[in-house]
Amino acid sequence: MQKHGNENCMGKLMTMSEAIARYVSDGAAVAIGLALEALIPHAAAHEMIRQRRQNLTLIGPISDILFDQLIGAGCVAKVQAAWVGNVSEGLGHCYRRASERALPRSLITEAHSNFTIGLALFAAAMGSPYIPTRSLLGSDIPRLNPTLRLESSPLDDSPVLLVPAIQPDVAILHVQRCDEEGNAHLWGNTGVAQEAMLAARDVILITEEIVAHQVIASDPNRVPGPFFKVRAVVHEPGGAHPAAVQGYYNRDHAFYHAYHTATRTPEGYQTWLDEWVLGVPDRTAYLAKLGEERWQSLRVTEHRYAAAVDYGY
Amino acid sequence: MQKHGNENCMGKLMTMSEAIARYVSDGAAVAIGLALEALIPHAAAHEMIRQRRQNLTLIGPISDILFDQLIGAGCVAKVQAAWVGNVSEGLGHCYRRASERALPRSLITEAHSNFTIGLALFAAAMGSPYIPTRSLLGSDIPRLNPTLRLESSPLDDSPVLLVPAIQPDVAILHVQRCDEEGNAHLWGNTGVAQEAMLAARDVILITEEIVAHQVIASDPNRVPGPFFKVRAVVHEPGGAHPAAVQGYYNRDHAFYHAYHTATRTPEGYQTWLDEWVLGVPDRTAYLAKLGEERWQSLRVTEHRYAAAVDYGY
Amino acid sequence: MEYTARELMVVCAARQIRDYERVFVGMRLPLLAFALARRAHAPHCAGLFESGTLRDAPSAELLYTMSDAPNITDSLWATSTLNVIGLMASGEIDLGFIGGAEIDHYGNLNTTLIGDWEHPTVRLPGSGGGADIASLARRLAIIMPHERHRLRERVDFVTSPGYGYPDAKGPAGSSWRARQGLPRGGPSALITTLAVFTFDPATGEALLQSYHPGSSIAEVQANTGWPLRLAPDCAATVPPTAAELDIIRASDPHGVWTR
Amino acid sequence: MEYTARELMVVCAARQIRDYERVFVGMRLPLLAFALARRAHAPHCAGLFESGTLRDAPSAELLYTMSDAPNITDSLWATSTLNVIGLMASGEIDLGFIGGAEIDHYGNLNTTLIGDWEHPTVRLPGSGGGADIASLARRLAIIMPHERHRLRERVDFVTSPGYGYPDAKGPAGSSWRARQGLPRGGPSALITTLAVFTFDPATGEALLQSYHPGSSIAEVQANTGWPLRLAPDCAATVPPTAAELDIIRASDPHGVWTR
Repeated sequence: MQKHGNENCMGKLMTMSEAIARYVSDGAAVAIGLALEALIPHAAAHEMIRQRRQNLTLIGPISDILFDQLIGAGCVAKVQAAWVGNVSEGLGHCYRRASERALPRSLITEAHSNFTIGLALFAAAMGSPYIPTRSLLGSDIPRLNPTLRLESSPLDDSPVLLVPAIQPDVAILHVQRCDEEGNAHLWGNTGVAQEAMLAARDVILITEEIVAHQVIASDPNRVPGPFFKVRAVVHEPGGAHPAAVQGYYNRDHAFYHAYHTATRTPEGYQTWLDEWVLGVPDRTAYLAKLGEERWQSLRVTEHRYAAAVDYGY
Repeated sequence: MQKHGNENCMGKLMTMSEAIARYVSDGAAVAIGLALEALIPHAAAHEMIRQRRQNLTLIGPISDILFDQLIGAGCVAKVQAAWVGNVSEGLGHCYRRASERALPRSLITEAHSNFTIGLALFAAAMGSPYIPTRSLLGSDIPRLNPTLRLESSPLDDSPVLLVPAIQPDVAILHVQRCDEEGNAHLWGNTGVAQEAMLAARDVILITEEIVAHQVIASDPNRVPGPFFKVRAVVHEPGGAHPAAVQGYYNRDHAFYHAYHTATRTPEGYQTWLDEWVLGVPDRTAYLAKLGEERWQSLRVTEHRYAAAVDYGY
Repeated sequence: MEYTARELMVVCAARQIRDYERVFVGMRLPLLAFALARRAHAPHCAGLFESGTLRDAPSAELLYTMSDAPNITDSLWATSTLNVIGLMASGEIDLGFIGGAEIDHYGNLNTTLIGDWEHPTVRLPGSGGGADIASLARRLAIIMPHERHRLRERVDFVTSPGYGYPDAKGPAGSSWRARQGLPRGGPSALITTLAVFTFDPATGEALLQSYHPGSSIAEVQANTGWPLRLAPDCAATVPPTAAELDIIRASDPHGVWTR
Repeated sequence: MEYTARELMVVCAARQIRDYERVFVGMRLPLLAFALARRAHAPHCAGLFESGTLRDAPSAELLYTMSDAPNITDSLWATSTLNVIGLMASGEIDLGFIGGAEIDHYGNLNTTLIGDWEHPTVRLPGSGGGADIASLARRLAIIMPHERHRLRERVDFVTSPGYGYPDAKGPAGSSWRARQGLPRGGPSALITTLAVFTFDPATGEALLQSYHPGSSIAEVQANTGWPLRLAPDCAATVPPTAAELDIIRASDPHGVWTR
């Protein structure tokens, strides 16, 4: 029987530590980092590392150092992704070490493209077993990823690639604002965030702001998905740093560069992890460590407000 | 070779009469009435009738008297739809006469459900030949609509219904506002409007307001699709009456009732058509005939504005 | 206390809704039932509309269609038809309401055509989202006027699958749905102007669960096109309470849908 | 006039963009090429990003990633990754830019792994949207540093299909793509630090179209892992104009991507 809101009578608002403890178990299939380089729930990933999650499957298009960190910490058994690395710097050193030398552990990659990972999540959201596409025909990716099936279209016998549905156990989304029931507003690039929210069994929302129910209801077109799929709401301002949150703060490019430089060796990665993850209890301490001046330098200074919209009758 | 914006150097802004003359040809497959009971481009349908279009294929979920009018006028050879009638009143008399007695001409119905018509348009938007679903298994609909294919899933041999892609020649969308290049804002229920816009070869936008480019660019998440698919922009305030346009005017329920009563007989339909379509040159005359008092009574009085959103950096 | 048959039907429909459930709401009576359930015994239920809307509270004004502007105002999600029906396809929707022109002994509904497929005597509007709701919701409740020509042994066309028919591979019922590949569901209640039927998933047959006050098993049989099978606890329908009627009349003060 | 190899590559990339075209823009050099084309010879071209963005003008600030906030501000469409790549799948995108770690004689690109599939010596980040762009765009332009170990006779892994390879069923080229079921497309240009290659769709082979000023056919051959075939009109690459360089330097004032 499906989960119901009544499991959440006690309320969905909780700390990051509670949300990860309750809704991300060892071995879980976790969709995270879904809006490409923006809105990446780095604070959630750091808490998974602090809680020493094991054997996770990570699902997402291009995870921009979040997957690399979890892989380096030994939390991950498998990735279902289009790209794993450091977007502005290049390779992900931890992903390389795990894939090439099984350090700190072996890793299975089920390779996708951005399109096929999106189609896989959309298929789950539609209750469809798979979606056929003409993309990746002639690519070796389907030969490396046995879940992708080359078939002929029953309509005209032409070649098609069948992309099977992927249903995450939990999708973790970073949003600009939501209420305590999990009604959220998400804007800017959305990548595959909505598809993942609709595909997942459980949803954890990490939010910059908690707002009144009425704020969300004033603009229902901005809502990524239904509140009743949301199990936990975590109020974590700055929780996406070093990724950008449209209208709140910009990407901290230097942080990605520093990570790239620091993690070239396993020892260097461990030092970085001790400093930025294991050595800080939570995101508040992380931001304090980052420093007020640096944090303020990332805040939005060029404000651009959306034109008025009337939902009246 | 695909159409380019440069065909529209002369500008996309034109009258309804020009837009229908240029982009809706006899025999065209036209997606229209895509946001279910709201935002129905009735003014566009009336112009198609005045221009005596023939052998059209109409594509849409539940057309709420728009399809019934075009069918009664003899413009339609085929409908690909989930429902054809008068939502608040019931049956569509013209649809019945055409289907039961080939009056004024024979009509082919390719029956769909709201889900399968949406999946068919989405498949075209994704460049996928078809999308499999478990809906309608056990229904007689696939036996009445030969385009729907019962197959076994290559993944596990379970039954699936394959919904082939539908690519309209033209999609006609009614929107709240857009600029002269076809950058639009659409809000409220969207039904299958975005899927149809992305699936169609050409797009005609009917808009309540023409606004500055900057108004649209201030809120890119509200845009249903890319300007470069838009061939024509028609500024037609009130163009959706008797359907509702969120934030502009409400549904004129009495008008649907009057249509239902008036069109019980072919003669009654012809009288109605002469009065409301053939007897008026354009939407301005139609609204004048409707009367200022009645029109004002439909306007939004309870204004509800969306909470502010910052797209800054 | 006075009440109309439709008011009783709204009450019976509301009783199908449990607290915390996600309900695919149709128009007219089911919409009033959603409003009643929210305000009575199911304050946490959520309503979804195939037009692309999610609501936790009924709209401020009476609706004639699900896309009416007041139904979007203050809603909790305004999205695509695919996204909301997709939720149902992926098993997230507990209960769906639909109506129909014809229903049969096994809960199969027809909203497509009466008579011969090639030359129908009556062409009906079609499925809309009805066939999707019947295919994909966890439970299905059907609301119809009770007339003998509407409650038939077998419908002319199965638009919205109920429990199918016995065939060479096995009986009607949940097993028929499984044979077709339907992921779940099936009719749980048929609410008419005279009675309430439940269904036996093992055989797919409708069971007379209750007959409305003022009606009788004999009257129901006289207006039903199949030989009735009674539920073990078949009895008179529990009438509306004054509180229930007050809520319904507050939602439809002019009786647009209930008179 | 002084210019860097990367500045010349940006100019060569911009020359691939025709007016009114819809271009799938990557990061770094192609993004600068889009800015240059818009301001020079293609004022009506539109840029799309797989993050879900459509722009008719370059962003106000230099981007490190396509999801950087300034790239969404004042954009013309902010939507899902599926919707924008779907446009390419349905044939609406004229030109796509991608890079790669390795490319071969037939324009096949590798961004997945170097060495043995099971035990790679180098694990690369993967496709991202690259394989989709190579599969679905009407034309493909590839931008890479010119090193002999990167321009190989055959890549270890085909992430993004170019013109494939000759096989029992026929030659490489457009016919190979058709045999695979790809709907269109194929590489039209390979732009490197030393040269520009075009491709012969009949055979799928790369043709040396031009060598950059200061380089030579001999130097290109020395740094290319396959025997060069020259385009009939092979010549020196036309250098950037002062106006082109001014635009590039205005877009990347600190030379983040061009120095």
